[in-house]
Amino acid sequence: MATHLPRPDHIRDPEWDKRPSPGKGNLHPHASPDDHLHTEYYTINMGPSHPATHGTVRFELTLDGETVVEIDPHIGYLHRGFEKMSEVCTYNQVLPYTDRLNYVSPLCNNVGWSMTVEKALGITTPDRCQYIRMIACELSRISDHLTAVSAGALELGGFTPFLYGIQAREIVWDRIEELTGARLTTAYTRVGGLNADIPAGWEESVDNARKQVEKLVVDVDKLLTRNRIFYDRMAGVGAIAAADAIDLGFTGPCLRSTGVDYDVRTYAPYLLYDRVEFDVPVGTSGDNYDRYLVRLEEMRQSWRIIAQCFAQMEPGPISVGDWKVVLPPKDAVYNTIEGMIAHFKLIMEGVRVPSGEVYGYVEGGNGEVGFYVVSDGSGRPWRVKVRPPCFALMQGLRAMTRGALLADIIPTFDTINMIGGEIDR
Amino acid sequence: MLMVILAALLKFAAIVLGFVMVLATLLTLIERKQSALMQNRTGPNRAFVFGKNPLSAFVGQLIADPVKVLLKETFDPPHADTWLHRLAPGLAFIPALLMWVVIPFGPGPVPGAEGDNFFLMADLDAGVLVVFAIASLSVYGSTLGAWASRSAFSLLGGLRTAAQMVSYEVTLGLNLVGIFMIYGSLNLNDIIWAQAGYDAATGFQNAYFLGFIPKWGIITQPFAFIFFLAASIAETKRAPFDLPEAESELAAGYFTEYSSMGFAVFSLGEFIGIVVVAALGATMFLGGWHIPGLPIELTAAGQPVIASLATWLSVAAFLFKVVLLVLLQMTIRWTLPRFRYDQLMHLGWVYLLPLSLANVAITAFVLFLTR
Amino acid sequence: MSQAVVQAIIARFPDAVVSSHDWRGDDTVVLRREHLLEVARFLKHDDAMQFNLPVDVCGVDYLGWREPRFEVVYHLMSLVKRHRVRLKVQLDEADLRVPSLTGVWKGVDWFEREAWDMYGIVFDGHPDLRRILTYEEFEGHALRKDYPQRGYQPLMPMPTLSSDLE
Amino acid sequence: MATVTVRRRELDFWEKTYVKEVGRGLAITFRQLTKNLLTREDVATREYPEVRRKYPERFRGRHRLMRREDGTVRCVACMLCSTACPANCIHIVAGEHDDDRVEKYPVSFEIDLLVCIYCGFCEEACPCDAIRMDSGKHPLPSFTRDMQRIRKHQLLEEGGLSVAEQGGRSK
Amino acid sequence: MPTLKIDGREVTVERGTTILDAARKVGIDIPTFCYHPGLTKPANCRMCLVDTNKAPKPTPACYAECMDDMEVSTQSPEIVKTRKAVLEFILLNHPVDCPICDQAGECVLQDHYFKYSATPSRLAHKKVHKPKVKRLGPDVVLDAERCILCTRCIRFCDEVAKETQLEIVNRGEHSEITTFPGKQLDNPYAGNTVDICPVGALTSVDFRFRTRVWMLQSSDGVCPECSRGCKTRTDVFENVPRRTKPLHNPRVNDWWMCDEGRLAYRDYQALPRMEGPAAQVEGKRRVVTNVEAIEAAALELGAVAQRQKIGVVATPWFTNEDAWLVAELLRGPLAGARIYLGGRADGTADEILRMADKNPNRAGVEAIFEAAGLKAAPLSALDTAGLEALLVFGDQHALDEAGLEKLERVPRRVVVSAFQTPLWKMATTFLPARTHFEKVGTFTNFEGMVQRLEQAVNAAASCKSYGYYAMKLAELMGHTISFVRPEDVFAEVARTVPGFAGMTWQGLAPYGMKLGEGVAPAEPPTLPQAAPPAAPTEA
Repeated sequence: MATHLPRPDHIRDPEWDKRPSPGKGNLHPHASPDDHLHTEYYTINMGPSHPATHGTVRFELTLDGETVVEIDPHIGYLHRGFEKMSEVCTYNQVLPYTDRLNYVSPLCNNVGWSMTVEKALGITTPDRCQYIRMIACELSRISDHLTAVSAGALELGGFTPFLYGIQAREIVWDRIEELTGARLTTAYTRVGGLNADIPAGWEESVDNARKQVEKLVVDVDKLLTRNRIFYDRMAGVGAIAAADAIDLGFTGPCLRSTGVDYDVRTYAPYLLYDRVEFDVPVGTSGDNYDRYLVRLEEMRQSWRIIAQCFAQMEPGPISVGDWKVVLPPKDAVYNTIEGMIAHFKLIMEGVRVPSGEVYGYVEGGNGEVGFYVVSDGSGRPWRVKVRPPCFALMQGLRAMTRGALLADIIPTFDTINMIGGEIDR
Repeated sequence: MLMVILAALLKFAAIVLGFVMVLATLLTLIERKQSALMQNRTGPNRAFVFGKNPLSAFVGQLIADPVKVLLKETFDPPHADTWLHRLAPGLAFIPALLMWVVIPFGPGPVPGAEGDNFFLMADLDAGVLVVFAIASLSVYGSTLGAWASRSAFSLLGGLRTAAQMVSYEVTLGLNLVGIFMIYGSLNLNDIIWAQAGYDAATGFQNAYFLGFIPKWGIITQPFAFIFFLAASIAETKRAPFDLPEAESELAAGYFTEYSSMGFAVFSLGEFIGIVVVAALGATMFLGGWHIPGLPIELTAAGQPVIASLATWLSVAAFLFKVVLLVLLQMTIRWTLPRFRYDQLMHLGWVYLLPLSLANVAITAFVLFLTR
Repeated sequence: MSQAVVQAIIARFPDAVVSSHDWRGDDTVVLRREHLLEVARFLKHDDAMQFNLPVDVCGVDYLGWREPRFEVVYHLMSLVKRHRVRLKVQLDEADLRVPSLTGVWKGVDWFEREAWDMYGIVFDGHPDLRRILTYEEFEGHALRKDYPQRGYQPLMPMPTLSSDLE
Repeated sequence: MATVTVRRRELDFWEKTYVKEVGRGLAITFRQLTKNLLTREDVATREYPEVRRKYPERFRGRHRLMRREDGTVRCVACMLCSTACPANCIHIVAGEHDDDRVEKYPVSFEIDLLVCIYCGFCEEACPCDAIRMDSGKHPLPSFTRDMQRIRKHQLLEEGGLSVAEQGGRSK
Repeated sequence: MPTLKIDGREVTVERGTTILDAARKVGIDIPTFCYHPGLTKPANCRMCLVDTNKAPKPTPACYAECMDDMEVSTQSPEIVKTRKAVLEFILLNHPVDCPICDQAGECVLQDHYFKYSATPSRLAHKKVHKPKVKRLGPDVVLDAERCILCTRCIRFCDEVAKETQLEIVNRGEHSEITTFPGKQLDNPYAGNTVDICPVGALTSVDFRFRTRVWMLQSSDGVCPECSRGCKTRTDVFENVPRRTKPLHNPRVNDWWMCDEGRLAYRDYQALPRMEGPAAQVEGKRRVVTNVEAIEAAALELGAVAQRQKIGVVATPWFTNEDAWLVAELLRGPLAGARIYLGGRADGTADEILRMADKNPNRAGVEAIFEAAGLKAAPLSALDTAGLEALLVFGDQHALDEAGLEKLERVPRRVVVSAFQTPLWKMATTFLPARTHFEKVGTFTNFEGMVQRLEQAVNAAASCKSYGYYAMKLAELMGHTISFVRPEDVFAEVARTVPGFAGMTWQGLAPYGMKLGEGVAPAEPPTLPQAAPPAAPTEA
């Protein structure tokens, strides 16, 4: 660590619990590294319009020179009332809105939502559907991690690795577009199945994408990983201990970077994750560098999973055949009154979910994406609560950056990978 | 006297406007094109002026950029000190131009001989010191602009600028000490002649090591060159030392609140600064206008045709070296991430400064042994 | 599967539990408000429980469906034992207070702020109960069922559509 | 399935001097620079209006309304699309057709593209193959909001013939 | 009193009760098509078949009466299969018409198929074609292909409307509904056939293709077109009423309403609405703000020193709450004014539902005025001689030219109305009012049934209810009454008007209460102390 400034131990701050509620003049007694100097704190607003606060967030920073004395993140700038809107939408109509939660890995959200509703319905989708969902999820995860890694490079001034990463993400998104018809606003899954089967020749297309992406990721890796400037900016910065991370509700790569191997895919295998081989990368110190390395490794594991899914997949139906859940085939709709009625009922009223409450969760790009759904038995949810992984991560930002330098907020905030759409809903 | 001043002014105008300004303007575009190609992009190619071809787009872009910048609204932040706010870009810009007065573009008469170097505006014995004297002024522009903007981010940027430039100027200067010691002069013109193998005492001799390696500063002072390069990038506030304007932290640092011409002048000043340090580097470490293998006597004497041909070739060589260094700087800028503020200071004071001092000491020791 | 957790809670705190169910495999315990804090501490610190990961906290409004009107729902998980549980506390509209669990899990901090913001549920003992997704000037609590789908706010004045005597 | 710890080495001496990694980085960027000067193989950007990407078959673009074999619009104004639309961007006014076999047709059919989220639910909901999103065209920019409300005739201009059998009548 | 078991649940019912009714009593739903509680039971659709231990074959639940020791099963595999078969049979020749069928969304066939079958079609042949758009009468269109021949419409005409106009012709799969030769489905209750048609065979010309039913927002109301006060539902789309349907109220209208009331909503859209308050500014009538107009009205009325020189025209279109607030105004600041009760002229009446009095709330207004000690003369006795100011509520007054002329002779004319009528033209101060679609309140029908009215449509901000204006005028003239919600006013009505005693706002749901039906008050009703007439204000 190349730093000459005394750095407070931000692994565990014993004063945390005794801390008075933040307000000007109520600052942490040990926050200033230069107590012997007479310095005045000053407050600046970083964001909501600031190059680094992508996703629109505002940090209310109290600084001592360049040292962060107190950081108070203000979220909500992207609050769209997703949960309120969901209450008047049918279960399928909520789906396009889930695209906009974590908008760099929309398919994970799609799958999570559909699976939650399916859990409430008590149905299981056919194997082929599950394999395709897994592929979709993993592609999404790759695009998410590419975004996090390359945007991190950009924020540290590395414009070139950023563009290499984005170029790789474009390639992944093009494959997603071939599958779903849109790069980002996928709206691909449906309750009880999928919108469509994989297109012809897509397997090959994904394989080509893998080769191109891996080539670009190697360049990014070479440009960043062992570079001392990058290393110094990342290593030891924004570190958090495993116990604190868990206590703060961390999940996903950020929790794994601390050494905890919690991954929904292995802890509670959903879809068919128990039929594929993959490793869960974990870090050791929970700092930014570990989060970066974990993400790089997870991308490799995702490609592994995708390859296995393609190998194991067999032809078959992609939806449960029940007309009370999924729309009848178009031919039946056009030409028989039976299909037409089922079609009408599903569009007008939506899938009727039995009265009750479920919590469905999947491993999203940032960790556990949960949907808590309360159903009153009608075609529209009574209450939808999203459990966005970066909500918990963002409340950890304070623990991770207090006492650090202004510039350290940037990589830490980036490796948290806050997604405005998800955190603000 | 009047004639001398007039001639100097004309020379200044010709060189600065004809070369520096053009190069700096070109650089704004070249940098974009170059970075684009490095990043698998195409870069600007839309502003066609005559026909749809790359050259047309290139020229068009050169015209479009200033036009666009000029047409932007000039914005003074509320509560800012308007006059200082408007003055600051000029303060940052002019020193960068002034530094050119002591940099020789081409060969003149042999040191000690009669006559002026046509390619040099002011042949000063303390040339390098002038460069430093003027360079240290440019920090005022940045800090003043930052302070006058009345913005927290600007102020932080301004403070960083001051600290960074003060710190790295020391290193920058120290790394040239070795050169002075080896070539025995502070006069830039003399240093180039010395690199070309001219010895004031003995005339032309011992021009090359091993018969083909020129006695340039980069050969005699390799570490100093690397340190100089690092320090010079830091001086021009370019990545990876672009802390003062660190985009992701401080929006745009000291010129966050600038728009229109103020912004343009700041960034043009920055590009001129790049050319200046590249020219300084070329002069100090790459033998200035010296072309290895081309006997330098040719420029000084003999037939006028050959002499002028050799002279102009040398000028071209100098420009080539400058451009090369500029491109190197830009490649570095687009390759590396940015330091953190404390790391930058650490690097400057803990590594570069002692190493530079050591370099000076070793150089002195070696010189002591060899002479 | 982990019905054991529910049984353990019922066995340990017979007075605390109002009801429990495990619909679709989600183990749920409805607790009395007074016992929430001790159950939470038990769940976190007991060796057989070890619920160390606070997954989610949210409010639910049952206006026009059930009584009492509000519920606070906690989702907890144990990374050690790999089990999950859902705790619920039912709240009456007149007395919308529940003890804050920030002293047990730091991670519920923002989630509780969100529940306050969206439903107006007061978490007693929360160190910093401010609005989080909406802004300070926001009137009302947006996710309540009686907050209109198209609500208007003082900072965003729009025509009022009331059926009041006018 | 296993848990692997990510490889994390301290920097070695040469890496610590910056020089090695700077050199390696410069090598990569310089390689791309020269390569892109010579070929356009790696260049990811496209010169948009002239060179257009071929959209995949499933691409959801601007909507279009399909025609019957006699050229009339297939849409019967059942409004399932506007029902399924999560964004409420489809506005249809139905009218009674003189022809008894058609009975109902859309007098006006407007889609507000500024509101549309391109989810494709309208296409999925259409019970008579009338609305499709496979035009392969982007929504275009415009100077007024009103121009983004595309009308029936605009939707029909894009539309082709649909021969999907419908109503079971031919059987 | 037979006791039987339905799906294992024991129930004791009156002798003669059908299995269907018994099942619904214990909350078991048996699907039906042809059965309608207000009509006779032909048991021809076979949808309600249930298994009983009293018959070897499935029994139609809508027709079979309960017997002792009966064990009924509505969910046995046999019945599930039977229902699927019935549905398949009914759908066999049903056209693929949902997209163009107005019934989609409230179609019993759709509901039952989706709930009880949801299996694909096995039809391999052509469907039978029948006439598609066949006008049966002025407001009813028949699509014979969609008809499932439940005969509800035929029975309705015969049994309720008492005019035999419909019949079935042809046999087997060619059967279809038609009118008797030379007849039309034109009885004044014909619209009800559309309501009771379980499928989209009968559709209303008025509503046809206007909008889709699942997009409508409904609110309960009371039909104001005659003093019967049928309970209705107003269906609104995009803030415009699209249709009116009768709701079941056994105490007023059973399941029915007349076409006159059904289609009246169109008249309110056809009439030009007046939303701008107007007042005299410097001798000319200008559009002003609401507050300014109310102040102007208060000045005009206040300028008349002698209250006897003020004439007030009340309207039986007041809700009870309006009437009470107006009564407060008339009892307080305008005490002594000459009061007339206007309203529409009498129209046709019949034995079924329609009443001659075409106003919704005459009984209520009269009761409230009486309780307030006000005496209202009929508008036919209008005498404006000597009046210096006039306050006219409402727009639908039976006023001829002469009557209008009489009104116009009064120098100050304050008019409160919703539409552009001759009254609006002659007003010196005009206050825009709300229509009954835009109000919350209660109406009292001719028998004294008090029923609640929900707001169906959002009004323009400038339009207020009559009661609001009365309240504000009274306030400006020195008698402060302050209420926010109509519920609160109703509570006052219940407290102070004898007939309403004991009624509560909640207690009015769902079928309303009759005057005098509430519990008698513990203490005699006391009217709030009325303020003495305010001193005349300088105009």
